[in-house]
Amino acid sequence: MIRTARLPNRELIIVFVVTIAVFCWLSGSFRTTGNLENVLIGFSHTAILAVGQSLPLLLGGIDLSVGSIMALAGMAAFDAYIVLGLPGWIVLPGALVLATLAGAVNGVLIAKLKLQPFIATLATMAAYRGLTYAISGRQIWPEIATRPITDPLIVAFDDYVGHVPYAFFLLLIVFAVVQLLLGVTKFGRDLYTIGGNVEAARLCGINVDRAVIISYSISGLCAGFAALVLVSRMTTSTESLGIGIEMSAIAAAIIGGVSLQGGIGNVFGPVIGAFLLGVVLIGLNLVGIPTYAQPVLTGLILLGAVWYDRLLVQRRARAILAKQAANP
Amino acid sequence: MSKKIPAHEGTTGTRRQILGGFSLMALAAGAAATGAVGGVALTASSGPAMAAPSTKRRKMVFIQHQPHTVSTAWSEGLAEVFKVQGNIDYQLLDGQNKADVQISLMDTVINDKVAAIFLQPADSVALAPSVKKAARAGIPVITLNIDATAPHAAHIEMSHYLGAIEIAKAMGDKMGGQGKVVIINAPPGQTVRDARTNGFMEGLKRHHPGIKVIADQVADWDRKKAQDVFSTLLAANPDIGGVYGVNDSMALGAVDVAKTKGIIDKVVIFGNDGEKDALESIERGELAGTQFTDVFQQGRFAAAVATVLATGGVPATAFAEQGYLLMPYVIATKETVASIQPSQRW
Amino acid sequence: MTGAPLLRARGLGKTFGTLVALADASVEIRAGEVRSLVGANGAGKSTLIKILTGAIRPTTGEVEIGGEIVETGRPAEMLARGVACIYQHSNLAPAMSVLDNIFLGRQPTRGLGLLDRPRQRREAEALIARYEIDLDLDATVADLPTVKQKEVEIAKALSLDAKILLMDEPTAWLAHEEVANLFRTIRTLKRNGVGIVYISHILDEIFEVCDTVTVLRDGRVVADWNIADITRQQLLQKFIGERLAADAGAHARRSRSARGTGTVKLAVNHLGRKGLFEGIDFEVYAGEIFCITGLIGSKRTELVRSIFGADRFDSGTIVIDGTEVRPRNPADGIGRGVGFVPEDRHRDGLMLKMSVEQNLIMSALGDVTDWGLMRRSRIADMSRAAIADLNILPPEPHKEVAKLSGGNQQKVLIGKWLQIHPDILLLDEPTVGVDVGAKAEIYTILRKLKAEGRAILVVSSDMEEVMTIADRIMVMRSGRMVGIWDADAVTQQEIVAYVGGE
Amino acid sequence: MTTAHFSPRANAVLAFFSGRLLPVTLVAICVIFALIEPAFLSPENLIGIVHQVSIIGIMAVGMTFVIMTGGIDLSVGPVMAFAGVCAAYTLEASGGNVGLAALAALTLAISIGLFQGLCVAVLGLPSLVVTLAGMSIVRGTALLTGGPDLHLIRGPESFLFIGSGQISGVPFSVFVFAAMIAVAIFLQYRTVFGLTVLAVGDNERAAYLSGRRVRVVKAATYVLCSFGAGVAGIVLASQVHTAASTYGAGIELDVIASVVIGGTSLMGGTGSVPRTVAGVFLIGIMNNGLALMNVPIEMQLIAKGLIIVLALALADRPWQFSR
Repeated sequence: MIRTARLPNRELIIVFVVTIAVFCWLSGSFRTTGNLENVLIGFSHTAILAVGQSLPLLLGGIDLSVGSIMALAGMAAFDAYIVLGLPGWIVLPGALVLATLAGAVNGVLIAKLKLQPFIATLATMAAYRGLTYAISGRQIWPEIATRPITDPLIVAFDDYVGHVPYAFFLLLIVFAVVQLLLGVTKFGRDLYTIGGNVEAARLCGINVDRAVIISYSISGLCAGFAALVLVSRMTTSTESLGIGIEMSAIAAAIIGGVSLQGGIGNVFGPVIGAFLLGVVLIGLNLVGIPTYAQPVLTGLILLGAVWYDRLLVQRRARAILAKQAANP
Repeated sequence: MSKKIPAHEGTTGTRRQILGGFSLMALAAGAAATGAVGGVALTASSGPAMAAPSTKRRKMVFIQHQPHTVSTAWSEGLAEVFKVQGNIDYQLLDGQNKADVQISLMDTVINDKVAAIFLQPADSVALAPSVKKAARAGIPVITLNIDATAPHAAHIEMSHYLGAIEIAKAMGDKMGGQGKVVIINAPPGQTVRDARTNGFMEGLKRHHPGIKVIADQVADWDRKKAQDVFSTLLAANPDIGGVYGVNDSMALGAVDVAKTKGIIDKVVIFGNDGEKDALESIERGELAGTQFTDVFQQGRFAAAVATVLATGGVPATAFAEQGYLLMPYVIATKETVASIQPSQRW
Repeated sequence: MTGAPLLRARGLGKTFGTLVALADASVEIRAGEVRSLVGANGAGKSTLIKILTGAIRPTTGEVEIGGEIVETGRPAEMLARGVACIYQHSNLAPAMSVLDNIFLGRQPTRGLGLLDRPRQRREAEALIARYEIDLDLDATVADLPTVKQKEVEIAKALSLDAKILLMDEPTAWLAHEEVANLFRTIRTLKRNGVGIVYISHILDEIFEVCDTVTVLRDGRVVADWNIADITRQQLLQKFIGERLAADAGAHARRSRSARGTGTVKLAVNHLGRKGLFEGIDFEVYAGEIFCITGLIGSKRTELVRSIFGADRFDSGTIVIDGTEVRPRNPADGIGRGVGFVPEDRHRDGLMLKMSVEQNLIMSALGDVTDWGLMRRSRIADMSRAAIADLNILPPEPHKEVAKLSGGNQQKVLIGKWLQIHPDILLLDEPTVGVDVGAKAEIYTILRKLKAEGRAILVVSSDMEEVMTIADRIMVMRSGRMVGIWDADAVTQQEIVAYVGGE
Repeated sequence: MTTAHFSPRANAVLAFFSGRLLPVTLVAICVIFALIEPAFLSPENLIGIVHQVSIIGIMAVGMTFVIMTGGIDLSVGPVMAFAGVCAAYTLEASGGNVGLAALAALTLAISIGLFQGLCVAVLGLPSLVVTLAGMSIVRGTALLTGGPDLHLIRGPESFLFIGSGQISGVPFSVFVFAAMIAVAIFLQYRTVFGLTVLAVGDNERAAYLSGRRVRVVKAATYVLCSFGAGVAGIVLASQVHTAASTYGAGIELDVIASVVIGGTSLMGGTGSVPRTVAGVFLIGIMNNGLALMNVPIEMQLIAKGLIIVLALALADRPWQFSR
């Protein structure tokens, strides 16, 4: 398990720490507890999404619909609380169930209708966004659009214990559960097997369809959590929630060492990847880099990260070759 | 979405009265246009503040919604003033069209203890908690065009809602009170869109109940998509008499199509925003009209307000009442467009 | 010797659209029996195996295990009833550990789906100890050499405590020693009452290890014998037809021509690549077949790839037609008239989703194009001629290669290289996974090329093959050459001894 | 994997439709739209559809080659925008030299494609990450050089003709699209390049061992894709008389969707330009028909999702052979 789920991604952590150190050195505002709070609360939801996204990626798939699922879950929560006046303890699980179901639909399309994950989730990305517009209480009753959500349970994720936001604890729980799922359960082994060699998985009796559906459901559930974190921070939800966020989640997962080919990776890397992206965004702002130069730097960092990763892989392959040669 | 606009609800004139304190700032900003303001705390402290330029360097940031001509013009207006003052480090930050990014940027600049924040919120409610947080940190927040639902230092806008009502009236007048109208709209999820759409519908209801909106299609703020949508709508409804493009780009997309099809004289097309290209189109007699405000000026106002707040010793916690600065706007049509000076065009 | 029937399949049939893959096949497997399943490629062996593993559902017929009719088409069901399979192609998850791969899909758990890792390790250790398999349980499969990966597959199947074990060409990628190990294992399993279905194209193996043989032809069972009752010739006749069978035997020692025309076509001097091979010296003459044999892992493939230009080399020289060359990439090699038929046709050889025609012209595009533009009539001529020459079936140039049988795929692969009219043709295991009939055809092609005066270098692990076609034989061991012999001057036993390093 | 059980006759019928399902779906959708809204079939609207899809189509044709090799290019949106801005600048600087403007824009686009192609083909980096980074870098660079403003293009007429002009009632951009299709079909079916693209997507190792210049061809597909984006950028700038660095946000998904709906697998090795064109039209007709009937945006999005799922679920079904 340690071998395949290679827990601490050493190189990534080094890059992460160095990045933080550089920004701490460059900016006084960066090395404050306030900034720590900002990083933790500002990117916990991205990290949760990245953890969720890792499962489809491990299967060799992809989930483009997470942003739309977020919007759907967020709008459902908004409607349930503002329009229907339901209490938080119903709204929260309700939104999560909806998000999970939306993810499950992705899974069914992929497993049962044999659609390519990219196109299946692209289709649901449009459909869920449409559904969000359709159910939007903000559109139907414009007069309530500006009413904030005040239920203490729903807005709790915006609170802190010391300097650590609840949202971060939620991330820790999601991370721990998914990491355990991958590391110590048969289901986790099955996921890696399917991602590594789907035919082998099928032939050794793994229920591939079920694993696919469960993985996309978990991805949907994570999108639900991410939506709730944002809803709690915004005290409302908007129809445009989560547009384009799938790319951040995928980028975080890939930086975190999850292979697009499937079968390789863990969920610790994606969490670091998400916070790395966050630290870069905040750091560049605090250092005073002009706003339009930031995407250029972010892109170069991404490119540098995969290139470095590639070098390591090649070095490792050479080492194996050398070992084999020395010990035939 | 309707907004409370104290004392000015119902006035439909293009020029508005101005409160004394603001004329100073307006002058400082080198502008002669007029504004209207509601609120107390601002005016009380504005005068002396201008007289005491400080040598201390301060940082002010503008968090825009997304890269766009309007926010760029604001930014230019802001930068122009700060350049004159010489002691402000001004930074533009991009919200990437995402509320969550804006929230994170708000957190970042609050932590950076900036002297003032200019904010063009993606959503009125969504950014309210961040605005509150800034208030707790004693940082004045000045919202541009879209208000936040939490109280903050000041809000400067060209009323989209009222403007859209007037556009509906002007369009209806030109169409003779009847006919078919289509709206080329933005996708849901942005406050501006809702304000303009609701205002337009309200305007038709109020002034021209005989006009029917036969289609409302989304073109993503985009001129090319607006072209596609309008040419498609024309195929099904050759007798469309009016088009409301929720921004100028989309209205100009409709103009492109109408010109190609040779029906530019038969369709009354209105836009919103008042960007340079739209004004020129009006002068050429293509676009029927748009809602114009001097966006540079809006930026200068914002800069002036911020300077007062940052240097004048008004604690942010004291903003029990929020300052409203309503930008004067013109419904620019062929008749009125000449009154807009080249220096005001953006 | 054999016990009660474990599995009875009755009247199995499978059609894909209009194609009949299997028609009315019945087979019975008894405890402690090793049943060989033979037939030409496309005879229905794979379909039958797939039905028995639950990978596909038969159109007609039923399968009975332990007296119960079982639901077909569900791998999990078949596994649960003790039917396991070792496939010809790898069925491992490369990024996972050996330990996980052995228990792929059935890791022991302690309820709630939680893994029981200590138990898993205990069971795996016991298993590899019992069958004397040398494996590092914590290694990642992707890091292992091919041979070790095959051992993981065997351990995986053995770990099932299977009652019925299906083996689809298990020795295709194994070296001689390991074949012997495998046979020992098979005998152990037999003693324990396991029923085994053994598919192989190598007759020696069938006669060595099997008890009974079922012959399939065109989707039907045409014979069901005890091995003891039949001769090799009878078996050959039954599944490839009388004429081909006669050919296959007769050609064996005809027309050897060591050093061919006497002109050196390719000379390799002291060739070496760090960590892989070194000090390789040999010449290949025009008009001869030069075979390199040795254990898998003796770096024969690496050597040939370096000669072709697919990989670099560090020391020594390659001389073609008297000129020293240093091919930097395959295109370079091809430009010098060198062709290379790789060992793994699916991984390195063919574009499976593309047509026969497209594959055939892939290396010779220069001949069918002008200024990079395709010349349709020349392409059609080329492919039509190649299909006819090589007897590729069905003779349809636009057929997807994936839909051809293994033998015909191999003919397409060789055909591709014939289009460049190579002076030097390198072939790496040219008949692996190919049935006896197609093998004979491939040998005929090679002999024809030899007669045309081309220099042919064949890498092969199949001793029968080496002895059949070689004019001269070189043996490699651990990246070094052991020696070169004229084929007439050496026996198979001697070569095997050199290969093994005795 | 289960295989559907059908009578031989039903199988034959299905065999006919599988592979032709996309055209069949297209026709079916057209019939439905025409029944609901007869104006759909008016020549004006039909020409309108071709005009509307031409920009996406031009890019999708280029993208087809990248996807056929098993890669993907996410950066087409920013490249399109940057090329437009570049054209606008050159027009202004050169006093309206259209040839120079087009040359500058296309050179820029091709250089970006070459850079990304080299990262993928030579450094061996995953194309998704390279072009994701490229998307960010190109957008940022465009914003830095062009600012977020709208750059008005007032002339010359010959430039505006590219996107807005008509030749006997047919918009010029349609001819550009048609030319792009013709060139791409020629490339795919008549040149070594086209065959090699498929070979690389099908089996890169085998293509290399067959002596094909795999790296060159792979890099070239990215150049071709960026070239398509560059052409699209010029057409767009001309069509809307404006260039802006912010154009084309999210357009990459429309482009990729067109290609994939056409039946080109993201795994590479299959696909064709004609199928991509069919995919482009499926999406274009859907957009057109739904707008024509004034279907509200929420229903449009839901319908789009459903149509894509249905079309592909039927088309991707293994009717005959279980895999």
